This record gives sequence, structure tokens and C-alpha cells, in this order.
Amino acid sequence: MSTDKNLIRVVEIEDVVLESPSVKTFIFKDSLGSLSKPGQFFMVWIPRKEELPLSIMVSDKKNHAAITIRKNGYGSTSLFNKGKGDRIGIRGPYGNSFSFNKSHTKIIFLGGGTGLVPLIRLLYYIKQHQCKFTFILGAKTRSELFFTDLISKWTKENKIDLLIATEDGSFGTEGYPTDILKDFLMINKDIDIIYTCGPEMMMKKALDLAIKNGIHIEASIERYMKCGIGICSSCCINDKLVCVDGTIFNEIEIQKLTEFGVCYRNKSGILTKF
Amino acid sequence: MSTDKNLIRVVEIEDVVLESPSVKTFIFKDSLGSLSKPGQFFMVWIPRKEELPLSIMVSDKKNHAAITIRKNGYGSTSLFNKGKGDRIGIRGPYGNSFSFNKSHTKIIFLGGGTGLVPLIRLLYYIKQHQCKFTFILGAKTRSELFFTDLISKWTKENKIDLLIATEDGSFGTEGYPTDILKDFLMINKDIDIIYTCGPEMMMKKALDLAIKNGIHIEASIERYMKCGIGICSSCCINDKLVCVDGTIFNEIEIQKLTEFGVCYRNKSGILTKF
Amino acid sequence: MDYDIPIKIAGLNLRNPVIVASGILGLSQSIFNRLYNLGAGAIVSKSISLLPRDGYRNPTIVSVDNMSYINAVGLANPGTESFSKEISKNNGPLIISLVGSDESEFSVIANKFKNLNILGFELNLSCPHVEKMGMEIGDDVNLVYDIIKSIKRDTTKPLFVKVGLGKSDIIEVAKIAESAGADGITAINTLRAMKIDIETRCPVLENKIGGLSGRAIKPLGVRCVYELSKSLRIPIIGCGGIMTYEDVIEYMMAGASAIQIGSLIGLKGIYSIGKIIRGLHSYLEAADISEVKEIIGIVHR
Amino acid sequence: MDYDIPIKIAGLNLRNPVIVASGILGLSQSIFNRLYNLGAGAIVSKSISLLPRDGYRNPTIVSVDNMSYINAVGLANPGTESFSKEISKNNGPLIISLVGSDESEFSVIANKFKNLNILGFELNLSCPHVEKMGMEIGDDVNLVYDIIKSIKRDTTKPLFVKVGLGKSDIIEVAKIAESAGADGITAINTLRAMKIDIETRCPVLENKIGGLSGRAIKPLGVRCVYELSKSLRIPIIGCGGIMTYEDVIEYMMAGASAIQIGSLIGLKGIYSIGKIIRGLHSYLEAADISEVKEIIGIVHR
Ligand SMILES: Cc1cc2nc3c(=O)[nH]c(=O)nc-3n(C[C@H](O)[C@H](O)[C@H](O)COP(=O)(O)OP(=O)(O)OC[C@H]3O[C@@H](n4cnc5c(N)ncnc54)[C@H](O)[C@@H]3O)c2cc1C
Ligand SMILES: Cc1cc2nc3c(=O)[nH]c(=O)nc-3n(C[C@H](O)[C@H](O)[C@H](O)COP(=O)(O)OP(=O)(O)OC[C@H]3O[C@@H](n4cnc5c(N)ncnc54)[C@H](O)[C@@H]3O)c2cc1C
Ligand SMILES: Cc1cc2nc3c(=O)[nH]c(=O)nc-3n(C[C@H](O)[C@H](O)[C@H](O)COP(=O)(O)O)c2cc1C
Ligand SMILES: Cc1cc2nc3c(=O)[nH]c(=O)nc-3n(C[C@H](O)[C@H](O)[C@H](O)COP(=O)(O)O)c2cc1C
Ligand code: FES
Ligand code: FES
Repeated sequence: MSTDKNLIRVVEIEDVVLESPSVKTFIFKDSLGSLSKPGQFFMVWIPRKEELPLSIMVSDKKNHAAITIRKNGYGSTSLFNKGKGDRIGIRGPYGNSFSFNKSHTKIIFLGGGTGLVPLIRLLYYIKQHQCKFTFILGAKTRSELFFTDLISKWTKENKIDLLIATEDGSFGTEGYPTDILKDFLMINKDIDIIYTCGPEMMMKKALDLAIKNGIHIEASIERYMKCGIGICSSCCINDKLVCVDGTIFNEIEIQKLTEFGVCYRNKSGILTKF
Repeated sequence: MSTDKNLIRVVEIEDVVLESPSVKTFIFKDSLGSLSKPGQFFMVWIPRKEELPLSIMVSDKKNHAAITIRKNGYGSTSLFNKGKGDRIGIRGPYGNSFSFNKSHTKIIFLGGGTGLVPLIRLLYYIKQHQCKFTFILGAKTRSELFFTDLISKWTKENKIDLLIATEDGSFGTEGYPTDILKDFLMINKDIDIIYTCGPEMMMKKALDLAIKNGIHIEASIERYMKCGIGICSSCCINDKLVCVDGTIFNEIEIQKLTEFGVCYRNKSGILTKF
Repeated sequence: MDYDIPIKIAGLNLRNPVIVASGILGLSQSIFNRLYNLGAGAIVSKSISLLPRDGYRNPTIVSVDNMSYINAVGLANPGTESFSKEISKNNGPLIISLVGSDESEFSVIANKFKNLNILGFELNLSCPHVEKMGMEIGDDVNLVYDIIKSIKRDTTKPLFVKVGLGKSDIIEVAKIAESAGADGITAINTLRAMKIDIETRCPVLENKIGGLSGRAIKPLGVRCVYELSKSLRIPIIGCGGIMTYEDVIEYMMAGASAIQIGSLIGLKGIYSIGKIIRGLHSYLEAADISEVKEIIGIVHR
Repeated sequence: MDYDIPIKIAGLNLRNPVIVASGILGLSQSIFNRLYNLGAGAIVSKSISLLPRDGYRNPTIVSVDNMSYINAVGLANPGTESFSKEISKNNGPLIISLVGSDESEFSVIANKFKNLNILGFELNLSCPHVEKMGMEIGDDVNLVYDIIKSIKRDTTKPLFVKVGLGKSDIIEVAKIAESAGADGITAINTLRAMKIDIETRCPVLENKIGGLSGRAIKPLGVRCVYELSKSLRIPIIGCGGIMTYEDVIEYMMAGASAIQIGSLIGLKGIYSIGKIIRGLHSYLEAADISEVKEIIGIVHR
């Protein structure tokens, strides 16, 4: 078998987990993916339909990898509708990864929606370290919450606090996860780093809070992707290519990205305001 | 650097030995060639002129290889005219090699002209074995003899008899090397194997003598070569491709080659009588 | 191993779809027999011209990286007279490749071969490195039409027309061939290409320009077969860069009824023929495909 | 490192002959600046059409083995209006690639860009996977002539015409371009190609057919440059499969005055630009060549 990660590998879906009415996790055999670092992504081919960038999720099975998809438009729905035994293509892992510094002991994860995926993978990898982890998670409403069971399971063995915000208050705090973050940072002054992934406006607020509080932050930025290998520039933000220079940027890098939280390029490449 | 032996490697001629007025040996750096087995050949590119199959000669220098060329027509003369510092291209080594069986202790080499080259390489490789080597060598006339000094040098340290025939009797026995072989086999009944390379008619006679005397023989067959890699069939003899199935064939194989000593294919592929 | 993956193409029954391409070990009856014994479904001879041709001076075949070659053999071949003697006792599945420069030449050649025990003919319209032969003819659609018509008048044996990516529209040429009575299309031949040695500052091939074959051209061949099979009714033999049984499947899915292998034999040797057939066999078995024709052109469905 | 290997082409002075090809990181001024800072001698933008184009659905870019790609991006681009704003403050060596379907369209586009601080234009006649644009125009020599004439009427900036291996004779198209006033030729673009996934039995690209780039096409590009430089007086920019500085030399020896790199950037990243220039520099120094033009077309001599 070829080991060129850029050649599409067709894999068979072995397991499906329904995370919420609109979110599924697919598990399949893939050694390259099983070795990926937290924050990396696949380009996932849904034959005859689409190819989408998707963060690599955690799988407990050896030599296996997983992806988590939220049903939305054409491509994501086509994928969502796949089931056990169906075949999809993957290439990658692509992109850089979250960094973990062993001197950091107070760590916040801030995520929403499928932005949780890379954070879950990161948590999975570092949870056994002697740190205090706070996982802040947001959703529109209770039924759209997912991964909470997974995190809760881990909280039993590790020092993990799970804080949840729903916009409609149907679960946890009412409001945005950044509201929780703000309050949390008022009380907890010694946070080392925030890892975040999710809606760009959320990450932008988190960045502002981090900078104000002198905390490190790493955010995974999402942009429209075609190639995933730094050739097409569809994913560019300022002079960076999200697919190869990112997707993860720290506060020093992000502060230079004037387009962050302001505008993105649409499919044709036109710079468009959020 | 590439290690694909089929890609032409341009090498610089480091040393030139004038073996006779019309024969030169060129030495150049080439690790692949230095590791070649006795009987293998290079395809040698003379830029802007020709590409010729040439047996790989012995070089004493580490990581070096050598070729010996006799000036004849366009290609060989272009090569002959090259000197120190000039560049040629080589690819290979190609072809199979002479076999050496440790139970063989009485060994004859029979060669003429540049057919001596692979025999010299073979002798070089096996001369330290406790065998009795007889090297029978033929040439038209004294001035066309070469490699005799080299062999003589080795005769001092090893059991090597050197017997020479010239057609005009200007040196050694008058006649053909096969005449010597014939006489030699009458007296020496326990020869194990004959290695031969040179004019096909000489090898044909040697084959007949070997079979008659129940001796093994390995002969290196020459045919017109273009590709050297078994794709063009310009080198075919019956159903064998000399470049990849040969160039060395033993008595069992050769006896099936009805074209051996009878006809060859010319440049256009027409079967032509010798 | 009986090498049996039977197919039917242009009225011919072949024991399997793996054909040895023209110019590949294509000169000797003994070699043809050996290729057959090693599994080949059929064998195409070297392109034969009316008169013998010595071809170009060496280097005639040069490796480029990635399992590819550039060759400018210059259509060296023994000519019609000599070659018809060579194969006079043939009883294997042999297809004679023809090359020439005008109608009358082809007529003489075809007549010389038509009564021999051969499967049929392949017309080489696409040799990219010999002037006034091959490609240059392939680029002249009227000439193509006339030549095919005339060969079809001379013989009832199936005629495959081999097309390539030259200066003209491959689909147009193939359509003309079909309309003139060709029984099948072989696609593709090599593409005009060149390699320069930067150390000695000169082209490597003696003819300077040659034809690119091997791995590099596979995506081009697959595309051509795909497009041709959309526009033609006659069957297509896929050729170009086939190295594995997976490549055979890819060509067949694109629309090829059979395939030819060339460079593979230089790269992996003569036994790769059997290997590819065995691979194909296992694949079809594993995928529970009883007849190979089930997958032909499947991507169009 | 100052990236200085000065060349002059079509009246332009470039600090070095390594140009980033069209469609490669070609949409953003910030990226152009970065490419310049990393050494690029010049940068060609993505091909810009009159109106914005979303291009095809993914997959649009697929790797094939041997350092090659097949892409069918579908000429996604922000359109003339938006892109002229994007580059309104440009002061780097930028060439705008133009694509369109008729004379009038090109005229509007050219007029929009001609007063910006750019080096010149490249006319994309050879995109092999978008109907009624690129290749289909390139195959109509009269249209080619008219379009070039009209662009040259609209602007005095140099115009390069990018040709490819399509259905027509590349040399004929290039000669027409020259006669219509083109200042240089870029050769070659990608070639129509296809990849089928045999497991899922469908083409990988959403558009099914795309353009082959990368290593696989180098011998074709070198050949085209060699043949074009024999037939033309205007300079040629070589493109196709350049992965190393040796490849640059090979193209230049074949007759290219400058070269473009594309797929390399996907394979080896953005820093490969500087690497190739440094390699070129060392080579020229070692070979004691003071001006790169000494080797241009050297194999013809
Ligand atoms: C690095 C990265 C990781 C991601 N990880 C996940 C994940 O783990 N789970 C998940 O559900 N989603 C993830 N996404 C988002 C995902 O790629 C799709 O954007 C999303 O699934 C919507 O797809 P759709 O078919 O519904 O889009 P459509 O309905 O076609 O379009 C809706 C929007 O989706 C976005 N989108 C569509 N195609 C792409 C594309 N090729 N690249 C980027 N954005 C696109 C665009 O913003 C578009 O406007 C990730 C995106 C990126 C860039
Ligand atoms: C495996 C092999 C090893 C050889 N080793 C040596 C060697 O070590 N030293 C040496 O001097 N010669 C060797 N030769 C012969 C050499 O390849 C040339 O044939 C010879 O040098 C004559 O070349 P030319 O240019 O003078 O031929 P030309 O004058 O062009 O032709 C004369 C004859 O040379 C032969 N010849 C020419 N080109 C080729 C070719 N490509 N392949 C085979 N035969 C050809 C043909 O019989 C031809 O009729 C070897 C040949 C083979 C096949
Ligand atoms: C050395 C060589 C010689 C060839 N000679 C011919 C020929 O005489 N006639 C012909 O139609 N094709 C000829 N071809 C082309 C092959 O038949 C085939 O079309 C081409 O090599 C592509 O297939 P491949 O990639 O499997 O090699 C030749 C190819 C090679 C490599
Ligand atoms: C993803 C991608 C997009 C491309 N887009 C364009 C384009 O818009 N206009 C154009 O003229 N060429 C385009 N090309 C072709 C390249 O400019 C170049 O001609 C081709 O890739 C061959 O060079 P390479 O082998 O170095 O990649 C594109 C190539 C790729 C790989
Ligand atoms: S997705 Fe193409 S450059 Fe990032
Ligand atoms: S030289 Fe080509 S097959 Fe032997």
C-alpha cells in the first residue's frame, strides 16, 4: 500500500455514533489518521458528491481514525447519510497541531459545535497530565449538545471541569461560552493557555479576553479549502494559508491576521465580511 | 542522487589505459558499476553520438568501474577518441553473470578481442580460489593482443596458465584459440567448466568441444541491443532476450538456441546468417 | 493457471484482455510464442512498414523517472516481406501493426498478411517521432479515412486503429476511423517528449524527440478512453501506463474492452504479464464479477 | 540571499527567472507579497474572468502518484472588479492571467487592469477543463488572433500567451499568437486527464476530467519549449513539472527564457521557491556562467 498521505485512501465505515440528531461520528481503519496530532484534519471525499475538510476525532480502536460531521448543506448531509459499510475517501492528515507545554498546568478548552472535535482529540492526548482542565462548551440548545458524555466520562479520572452554555438556557448557563469564559477569567487569574475552535466570532472574543488577561491562546481557524496542501490559496487569511500554515495559530500570529474575525474569502476568492 | 540504475549517469573519465593501438580502457567513478557481477554490461552513452552495450571491466579503485572499447565503427570510435576529463553516460549494470561453483577446480577461460573483458572480471573475482585456471586467448596478430600483462601479473600469485594463439603466428601458437582448446582438452580430461566470450563462431566451436567432452560451458552471447532492459526485442536469439535472459547462457540453454552460431538479427530485425 | 478471463472484442474471442502493445518484443515468432505461454491474451507485432527500416541510431530508449520512458526507435522493423516469413507458421493470437505513408503502401502490406493465421490488424496512426508516418498521417483525417477504407476492402479481418495525442483532435480522428469501418480503436500511443542531459547539454535521444510512455501518461490514456467510449460505438483497447491490475480495472471502468501493456515489460520484466492477469483474476473473484464486461464503462452508468 | 539572477524577457527586467504559475496561490495580494519575499522573480495571478466564478465543487485537486496532480478547479476566481481592488496597491512583479470567451470580454478585463502597477498580462488559452474558455478558445486560431490583437490595442504592457497540448497544433497556435503581437509564449498548461477510483467506481474529480500537472508532464513541456523556440522569435516561458533547479536548467537549455513553477509548491511548500533559486545560483556559479542567458537554447546550437 502507498504511504503517500496525499493519495486518497478509500476506507470503509466500521462504526457510526449518533452524537446528536444532526451530528454523527464515523470510525474507520486508517493507520495514518490514527497517528495524527490533535488539531490536524483530513480531506474527506464523499464519492460523487463532495470533498470536505474535517478535523480528526478520537477513536479508541488501534489503527483507527474517526471524523465527526454535522449535517448542514449538500456535502455534509451526503456524508451524514452514510452508514456502516459505506465507503469514503480520505487524504491527510493535514495541517499543524495544538502545542502542549508541560509547564502549563491550568488549561481551558473553549469550543462550540463541531469545533469541539480537535479539542476533544487534544484533551484525550493530554488528559493524563497533572493539570487542571476546564472545558467550556457552547451550543444553541440542549438537543444540539454532544460529546458531553465523553467528557463527563473523563472527568471521573482526571481533573476536568465541564462548563456548558446554551443560547436558550435549556442546559447549563444561558448565553455564549465566551460569557462563561469571561466570568471564569475574572475569578481564575492563573490560567496558562486557552485552546479554542469553533465559530470565528467566538474565537475572536476569546482572543480578546486572552490578550487582556495575558493568557496564551491557540485557535483553530476555518477557511474554505480545496487542496489542503497549500497550492490553491482558497483558504488564505492575510498572507497565511490555513491548510498548511495552520489551522492552528497562537495569539502572536493571530494578532497579525487583520482578517481574523472580520472577513473570509468565499468560494470565488472574494474577501467577504462575516 | 538517484539509485535507479536505468537513469543515465553522466560520469567523467578519470583514467585511460591504451591496451593496444585500437583498444582503450576508461576508468570512472561509479558505485553501481563497481558492484556489478562478472559478465554484466553497461549501456554506454557517447553524447551526441551513440549508445553501446559494453561489458564491465575491472577497476582496482574503490567505487570505480571501467570499460574497454575497441575502435571499430562510428560509435566505438567516438568513444575511443574520448580522453581523461571527458564525460560519458552509463546505465546498468545489466544482464546476468557467470556462475561460479566452488566444487569446480579446473577452469578454462576462452576469449578473443573485447570478449576478454567479462572473462577478466570473472578471473579477477575468482582467482584467489584454489583452482587451476587456464586462460586461452586469441588475436589476429601480436599487436592486437591486450590484457596479457594483466593476466601475467596475476599468474605470479595464482595458478593461472596463459595460452595464446595468433592467427598469423606472430605470438604464441599459430591459429585459433579453439585449436588450443581442442588440444588442451585431449590431454586434460578433468576440466569442470569453460567460460567463453568472443566471436560467436569461436564460442560455437567451444560449445561443441565442451559437449563432446562432457564439460560445462558458459558463453556470453552478443546481439544488437537498443534498450538493454528487455522491451525492444532487438537482441533476441530464439525466444530469449540476450539483454535480460543473458548475456550468459550455459550448455543446456544454448543447445536450445538454434540461432546460436547460425544467424542473428540485424538492426531492422531481419534474421541474417553469420 | 490457465490465464482465462475470456473477452470478446470486435468479433475476436481472447482468453483474457491483456494484450502486449506494439513495439514491445514485437519482432520474433519465438518471442510471440513465449509471450503467449506467459499468459498474453493477444500480442501486437512491432509496426511493420513496406520496406525494412533500420530505425534511428542509439540512444533510442531512455528512462525518465517515475516508471516512464521516452523512445525514438524510428520504427525499426524487418519490413513486410521478411516479417511475413517470420510469422508464416504463427498460430498464436497475433495482431499485425501496420505503418506506412499512403493508401497504396498499406494495401500492399495488408494483402501480404491477410491470408496468414493472424487475428487481425492494428493501424498505427500515432507514432510521434517518425516523419511522414504514424502521427503525421493521423493528423490528416481524409488520409485516415482513405487508408482505413482501403485496408477494409483488402481484408475481412478486424482492424483496430491506434490513435494518440498529437496535433489533432483524438475524438475526431477516432470518429473518422469508425465511419471508415474500423472495428476498434486503440488509445493511446506515446506523446512527443524530450529529455535533455544538462551536464552534457544535449538531448539524450539521438533523434532528440521521442514518445513518452509509461506511468506518466496513464491519466491521459484513461481520459481518452473515457471520452472515446462516450463518442464511439466500436470497442476500445486502452493503452498507456498500465502497471498493475488496478490500472487495468481503471481503464476498463473508463470504457476499455481490453488493454495493452508496454513499458511495464521493461520495468518489471516479461513475467509481469502473468502477474497482472492473476491479479485481475483475483480481483474479479473477490468482487464477485463473473464476466469482465460487467465493469466495462461502468463509470458512465 | 538576494535572489538575484537577473533576466530580461519581453522588455521586463526580472530579478530571477523563477515565476509562480497561474492558479498557484494566485488570489491574494498578501500572498503575492509573501511569494515575492520568498524569492519569486515574478508571480502570475489566478486566471481572472470578467465575472466572479465559484468554480467546481470539490474534489477539485487530486494527487496522482509520481508528484503529479489532476485539477479541475473550474477557474474559480473573484472576477475583474473584485480582483482589481485586491491588487490596487500592488507594487510587486505581478502578471495578471486573463481568461474569457470573446474579444469584447477580454477588452473590458484588460482595460480594468492596464493602469495598475503590474508587469503585464498572460492570456490563458489553455485551461483544459472549462468549456467555452481556455482550451476551446485556444483551439480556434482566428479567435486567438483577434483576442490578442484587441488586448494589444488596449494596453502597451507585455502580453504572454499561454498555450497547451489540446486538440490543435501548439506550434501553429503560438505562431498565430506571435503574429498577432504577443510578446512571449508560456508553455505548457495542464493536459486533459482523468482518475477513476476503482473501489467506488467513479471519477475522483467532481468535474470528472481535469488537467494533469507536475512531474508527469515535464518531458512534454521540455519538448514543446524546444520545438517552439525553433519556430518563434518571441521569448518562451517554460512550465510543466519543474521540481528542481536541474529542471529549470533543462527547460532553459531547451529554449526557455524564464520558467514557471506550480505543482512543486503543493509538493514541497512555499519555501521551495527560494530553494530552487539558490540551487540555480550555485549551479551557475559552479559552472562559471555569469549570465543565465548563456544557456538559453544551448541545445539548439
Ligand atoms: C480545518 C477544518 C476542519 C473542519 N472540521 C469539521 C468537523 O470536524 N466537523 C464538521 O462537521 N465540519 C468541519 N468543518 C467544516 C466542514 O468542512 C464543512 O464546511 C461543513 O461540514 C459544511 O459543509 P456543507 O457541505 O454542509 O457546506 P455547504 O452547504 O456546501 O456550504 C456551507 C458552508 O460550509 C463551508 N464549506 C463548504 N465546503 C467547505 C470546504 N471545502 N472548506 C471549508 N469550508 C467549507 C463554507 O463556509 C460554506 O459557506 C471543518 C472545516 C475546516 C476548514
Ligand atoms: C553485451 C555486449 C557487451 C559488449 N562488450 C564490449 C566491450 O566490452 N568492448 C567492446 O569494444 N565492444 C563490446 N561490445 C560490442 C559493442 O557494443 C559494439 O558492438 C562495438 O563496439 C561496435 O560498435 P561500432 O560503433 O564500431 O559499431 P558499428 O560500426 O556501428 O557497427 C558494427 C557492428 O557493431 C555491432 N553493434 C553496433 N551497435 C551495437 C549495439 N548497440 N549492440 C550490439 N551490437 C552493436 C553490430 O554487430 C554492427 O553490425 C559488446 C556488445 C554486447 C552486446
Ligand atoms: C520502445 C517502444 C517501441 C514502441 N513501438 C511502437 C510501434 O512500433 N508501434 C506502435 O503503435 N506503438 C509503439 N509503441 C507504443 C506502445 O505500443 C504503447 O502505445 C505505449 O508505449 C504506451 O503504453 P505503455 O505506457 O504501457 O508503454 C512503442 C513503445 C515503446 C516503449
Ligand atoms: C490547482 C491548479 C490551478 C491552476 N489554475 C490555472 C489557471 O487558473 N490558469 C492557468 O493558466 N493555469 C492554471 N494552472 C496550470 C499551471 O499554471 C501550470 O501551467 C501547470 O500546473 C503546469 O505546471 P506544473 O507542472 O509546475 O504544475 C493551474 C494548475 C493547478 C495545479
Ligand atoms: S486549501 Fe488550497 S491553499 Fe489551503
Ligand atoms: S536490447 Fe531491447 S530487448 Fe534486449
